[in-house]
Amino acid sequence: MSQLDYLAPVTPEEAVRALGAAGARPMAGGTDLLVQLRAGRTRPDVIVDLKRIAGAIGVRQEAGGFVIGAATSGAVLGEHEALVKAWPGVIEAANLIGSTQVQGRATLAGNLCNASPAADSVPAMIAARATCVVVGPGGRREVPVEAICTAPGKTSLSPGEFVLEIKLPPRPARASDAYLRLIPRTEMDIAVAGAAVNLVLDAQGVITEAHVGLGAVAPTALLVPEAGQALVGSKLDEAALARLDAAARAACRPISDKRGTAEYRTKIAGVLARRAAAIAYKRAGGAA
Amino acid sequence: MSDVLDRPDIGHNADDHLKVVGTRPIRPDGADKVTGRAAYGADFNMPGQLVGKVLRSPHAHARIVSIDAKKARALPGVKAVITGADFPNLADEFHEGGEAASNLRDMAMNVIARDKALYHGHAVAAVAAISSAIADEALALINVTYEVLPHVVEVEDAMAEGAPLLHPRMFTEGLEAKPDKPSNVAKRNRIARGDLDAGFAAADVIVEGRYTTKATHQGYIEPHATVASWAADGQCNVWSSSQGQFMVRTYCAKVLGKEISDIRVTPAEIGGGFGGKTVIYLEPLALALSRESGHPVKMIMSREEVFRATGPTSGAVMHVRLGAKKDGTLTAADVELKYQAGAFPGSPVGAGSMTALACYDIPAFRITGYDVVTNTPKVAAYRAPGAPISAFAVESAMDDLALKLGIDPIALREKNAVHNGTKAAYGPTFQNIGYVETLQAIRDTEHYRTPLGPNQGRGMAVGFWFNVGGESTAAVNINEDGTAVVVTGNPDIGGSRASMAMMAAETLGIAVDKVRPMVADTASIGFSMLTGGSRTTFATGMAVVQSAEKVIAELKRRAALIWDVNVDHVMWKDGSAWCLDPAKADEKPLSLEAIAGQSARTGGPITGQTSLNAQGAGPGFAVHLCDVEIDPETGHVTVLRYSAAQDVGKAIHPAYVEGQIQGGVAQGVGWALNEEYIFDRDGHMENAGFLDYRVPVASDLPMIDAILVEVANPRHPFGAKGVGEAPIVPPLAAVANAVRRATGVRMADLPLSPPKIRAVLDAKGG
Amino acid sequence: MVRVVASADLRRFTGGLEAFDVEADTVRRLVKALEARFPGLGDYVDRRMAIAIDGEIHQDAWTSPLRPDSEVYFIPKIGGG
Amino acid sequence: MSKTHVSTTINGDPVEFLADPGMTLLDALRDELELTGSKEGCGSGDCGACSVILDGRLVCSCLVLAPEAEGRRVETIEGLANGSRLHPLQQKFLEHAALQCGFCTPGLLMASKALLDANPDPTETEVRYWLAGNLCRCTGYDKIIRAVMDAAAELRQERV
Repeated sequence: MSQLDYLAPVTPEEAVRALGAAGARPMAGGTDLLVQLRAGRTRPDVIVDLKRIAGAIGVRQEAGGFVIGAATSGAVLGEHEALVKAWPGVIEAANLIGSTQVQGRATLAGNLCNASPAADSVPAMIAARATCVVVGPGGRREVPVEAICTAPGKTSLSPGEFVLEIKLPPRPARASDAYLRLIPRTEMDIAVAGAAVNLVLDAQGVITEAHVGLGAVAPTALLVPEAGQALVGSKLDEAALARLDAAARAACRPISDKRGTAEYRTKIAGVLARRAAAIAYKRAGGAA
Repeated sequence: MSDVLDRPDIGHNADDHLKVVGTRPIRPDGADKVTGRAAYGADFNMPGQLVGKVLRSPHAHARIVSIDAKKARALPGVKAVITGADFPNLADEFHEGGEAASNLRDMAMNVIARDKALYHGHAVAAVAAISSAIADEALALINVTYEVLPHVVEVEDAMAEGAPLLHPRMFTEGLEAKPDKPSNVAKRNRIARGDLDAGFAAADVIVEGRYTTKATHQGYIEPHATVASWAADGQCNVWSSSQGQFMVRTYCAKVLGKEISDIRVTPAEIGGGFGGKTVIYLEPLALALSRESGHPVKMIMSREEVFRATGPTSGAVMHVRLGAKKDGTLTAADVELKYQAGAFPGSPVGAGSMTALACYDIPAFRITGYDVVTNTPKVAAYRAPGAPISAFAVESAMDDLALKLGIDPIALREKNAVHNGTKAAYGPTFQNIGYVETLQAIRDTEHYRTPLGPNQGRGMAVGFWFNVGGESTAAVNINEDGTAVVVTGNPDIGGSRASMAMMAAETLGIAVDKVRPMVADTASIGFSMLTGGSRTTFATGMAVVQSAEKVIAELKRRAALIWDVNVDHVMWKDGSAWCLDPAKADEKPLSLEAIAGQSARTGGPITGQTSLNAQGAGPGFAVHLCDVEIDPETGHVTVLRYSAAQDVGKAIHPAYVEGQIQGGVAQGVGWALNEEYIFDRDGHMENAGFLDYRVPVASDLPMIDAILVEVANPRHPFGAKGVGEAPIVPPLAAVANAVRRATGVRMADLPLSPPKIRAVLDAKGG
Repeated sequence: MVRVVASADLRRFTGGLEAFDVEADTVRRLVKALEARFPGLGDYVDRRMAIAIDGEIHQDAWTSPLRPDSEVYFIPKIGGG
Repeated sequence: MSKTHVSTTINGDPVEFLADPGMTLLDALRDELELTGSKEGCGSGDCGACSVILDGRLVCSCLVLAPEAEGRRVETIEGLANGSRLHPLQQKFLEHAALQCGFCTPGLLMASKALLDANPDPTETEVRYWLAGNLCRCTGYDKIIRAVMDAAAELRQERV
């Protein structure tokens, strides 16, 4: 019988110590961990609840960007007006995770560290060029979001390390983002494919910077520089969209499984990238 | 006793007189259900109870070589471990619960495997322990040695030459010549009439198709749960959530080799069944664990267990060929149905066959059905068992015929519709049916005339279900203050307490809130068949009305005694006795309350009980209309609008009748679009949870317009027909036909999930 | 005489005969008469089949009356969800 | 495996109980506190039958560890009515026949309450998406949506 223990540290240092124990697992919202626990897919000895760490729940504005505590739920994010205005794509992605009930618990950090290839918020964070503040026995480091997941269910975090904060960079004028996913129902499903597009426009509506993240089309969420590049210099005309579609599809390395075939996922990644780009462009003030 | 059957003035077409029936009162069990007080299967506990858990086969097909439970038994806190060896071996005994005749021997072996595990999830052993954690640990300590056998999941693979055999001594029934080799085909049935070749030869057009559906689950939100106690004297008490406490009692007695009088079953509130709780899974295991441990045992299935080990309905492969004249008149139909039965015989292919052409008057047809065992969970009844599957095939073909002939799909159905006096394809002659009226109701909707936008399509389909009657008992007891208690033996799944109270109130002539309905345990009311087949409002309702009529006869006798007049001079009207004796013209009417208050002096308590075997349930016809919009780039289907008309005879409580229709539509839409059992190469279900077994959520559906057509059933006191089954029959085809019209492509393989639709659109475009 | 129509499944008992007349005024007497004329048939329909009398389905209904001109048809028993 | 002592507030009342560290809030409510109105339909957050409100947020109690409730406020179906007076949502569910088997009803009521607390005037679409995490297999949702919209209207009226 596993001797499961529950700890709720109140400082990052305490959390690091607690996570140093063998078989310790951090818990943010718990919406993935508790399902795995019940299904017997994970058998931790200690659950380290991050929610009581000071600052773990909440959003603060810092150096023109946003710092999001690891245990901040999607519902809290969705209520933060400045954050929603600056990063509507990241927040809509976060708010697509599960039901209203799950929104009351699920976090960006948890969604990331669960390391599902289909995590909705991860492509959006990648496209947003978000970073993670990782703390652990070796101290504190800041890494790009796309450096966390290495394979389905696997992360680059060392034993004892956890994500304390997620940082979204400062936002210039005429910039916005969008995230779209395809699911068979209208809610409650895991993405068959997902695409996030983050754009910066100049005063004429020409795209000067573009980042594209794709989900559920590879072992980890992808940053697709070629897809972003396909848009830069354009006003999102048909030709640019076609290039984006092709570049997105070219980056896909999906599997076929119960949720969709590799062929379908690839096609849909292109479709969603195009549609997300159109939404982001409009949000950034570009003429549709 | 015919003298007491004194029916008050509540004639069949006397709607004007009805004060209660046809209204929408708040259900009598409502307050408990909105405050969390209603006790469902898992909400009951007994002192000293243990936790029971099941060890399930990790293989789709395997011989059980040995089971070593020594370590599990030795674990502190473990009180019992049982295997198939702890149950008697039963001989074949057919229990005709319905079209899917169950062999009690098969049922016993489905409850717990004996020499072979026949599907992934098949119960192999069970433990009782003092905690859930210890029970889990004990399961892990049971060492089962399996000899893994080749398995087969798909119906046509199971029929193929050389397929792994589930039951080596099973020979196909129903063939002209007795087969010389065993087979996975348990039975072939055939319904035929007329000269098929001549019928097709006379046709101007022929449409043909191959259609497939996947296994789908009833998807009730409440997992199976039970508490069972086997006392030292052998007396057993079972508390469980099921569609019939008497069914549970009968089957537990058989599986355990007990006398029925030793078992008392108390029905919990049931959190949905849809046919899936018409059989037993946990109850005999809990009883055996209680017998072995000497403690009460509580067992609750996880959602995963519900998917892996309880009845879905069949997946199927079907062929349909229809011939028609240019004007749309059908000349011939050839229908072949192959249904997955799961691990034991008993797919609903018989009902699928009988309903397949029930809406059509065709001079020549042949319907051939195959009941095929596969290494998947044994199917259980699911709402109009078998009918939605065959209707999907036939109604898809009918839509193709309408398109090919350029005929309006409703007009095509009307042209070939069955009427009163038509000999149904399944044999009998229809009487008092409301099919054409139901077609007209849909044609008359604003929905049918509303123009569609781009990428949208409108589909229609029809459906049929027999409805049944059967054995029911009901008692009406008058309280000393003139209020009444109605006692029945049928669990209330969808509001039947309300309809029972309403029918009693209407008959007695009192307000419905003066009637308290209750569902009794097996020791407190006479036998009643389970709640299913849309029989309860019809059959149990008939027993309630007859009991109320007996009460009225008694009330009249009491009034006659009070007035000292001949009982022939007493009339019952509006809840009171009226004195008709001209010599006593001054006597004021005596209310039920007044008579009840005198009951001690006039002969004691006033009660009426009726046990009957109701015959003459009127069949139900449903006509559905569905609009969808396709996203051509993703293949995603949105159901925009849905109208469902049905002949319900007479709606006792119209809101719950509408609710039955709306719920059936939702289940059918889920079946059409996203629900399916997905098996991996090892025969394991890959999507055994509500995340990937995708039942419709609130945002997936529009409002569902339920249209009640009332063509009275003269065999029921108020004209009611069963309503619960028919509404799940048309939606599969209605959705598929809408998709066909939106895309221009016939999709014949359910579910119509986005990847399939996109692939079809790509193939069409390319 | 009651007109009995045998479905394809039952013709193995009747030697292929599809329709025939039987003297009976209740289902119970019909079952007995069928068994007497085609051994096995009465027992089979009694256990396994429902009886449609003039279009109305009766199950386990020995007492159901038959009129002299009734049409009788056997179908598998119906259950439901 | 020592049990954790948990002090929390449930439906306004202070409550203490002992929990195994891996025990969910749902199990604690049902098994330790005999509040069986919250139901388990899946145990994985996919059906919503166990919905409760935790510190003002709608959550699945099967996805909350019991020790997490320490110092928090939990609202369950048992506290929705005001004494013997039903909450307008409960009353409208009854009037609209928005339940059949009733098993999903406690969760749907708690989810609906959280919705109307946050948004007193939701559109049909907003109600449908908010309630997408509450599966109902009996009703096809039609009457549930109508009941929630009607209750919202009544609550708005009461506030005026």
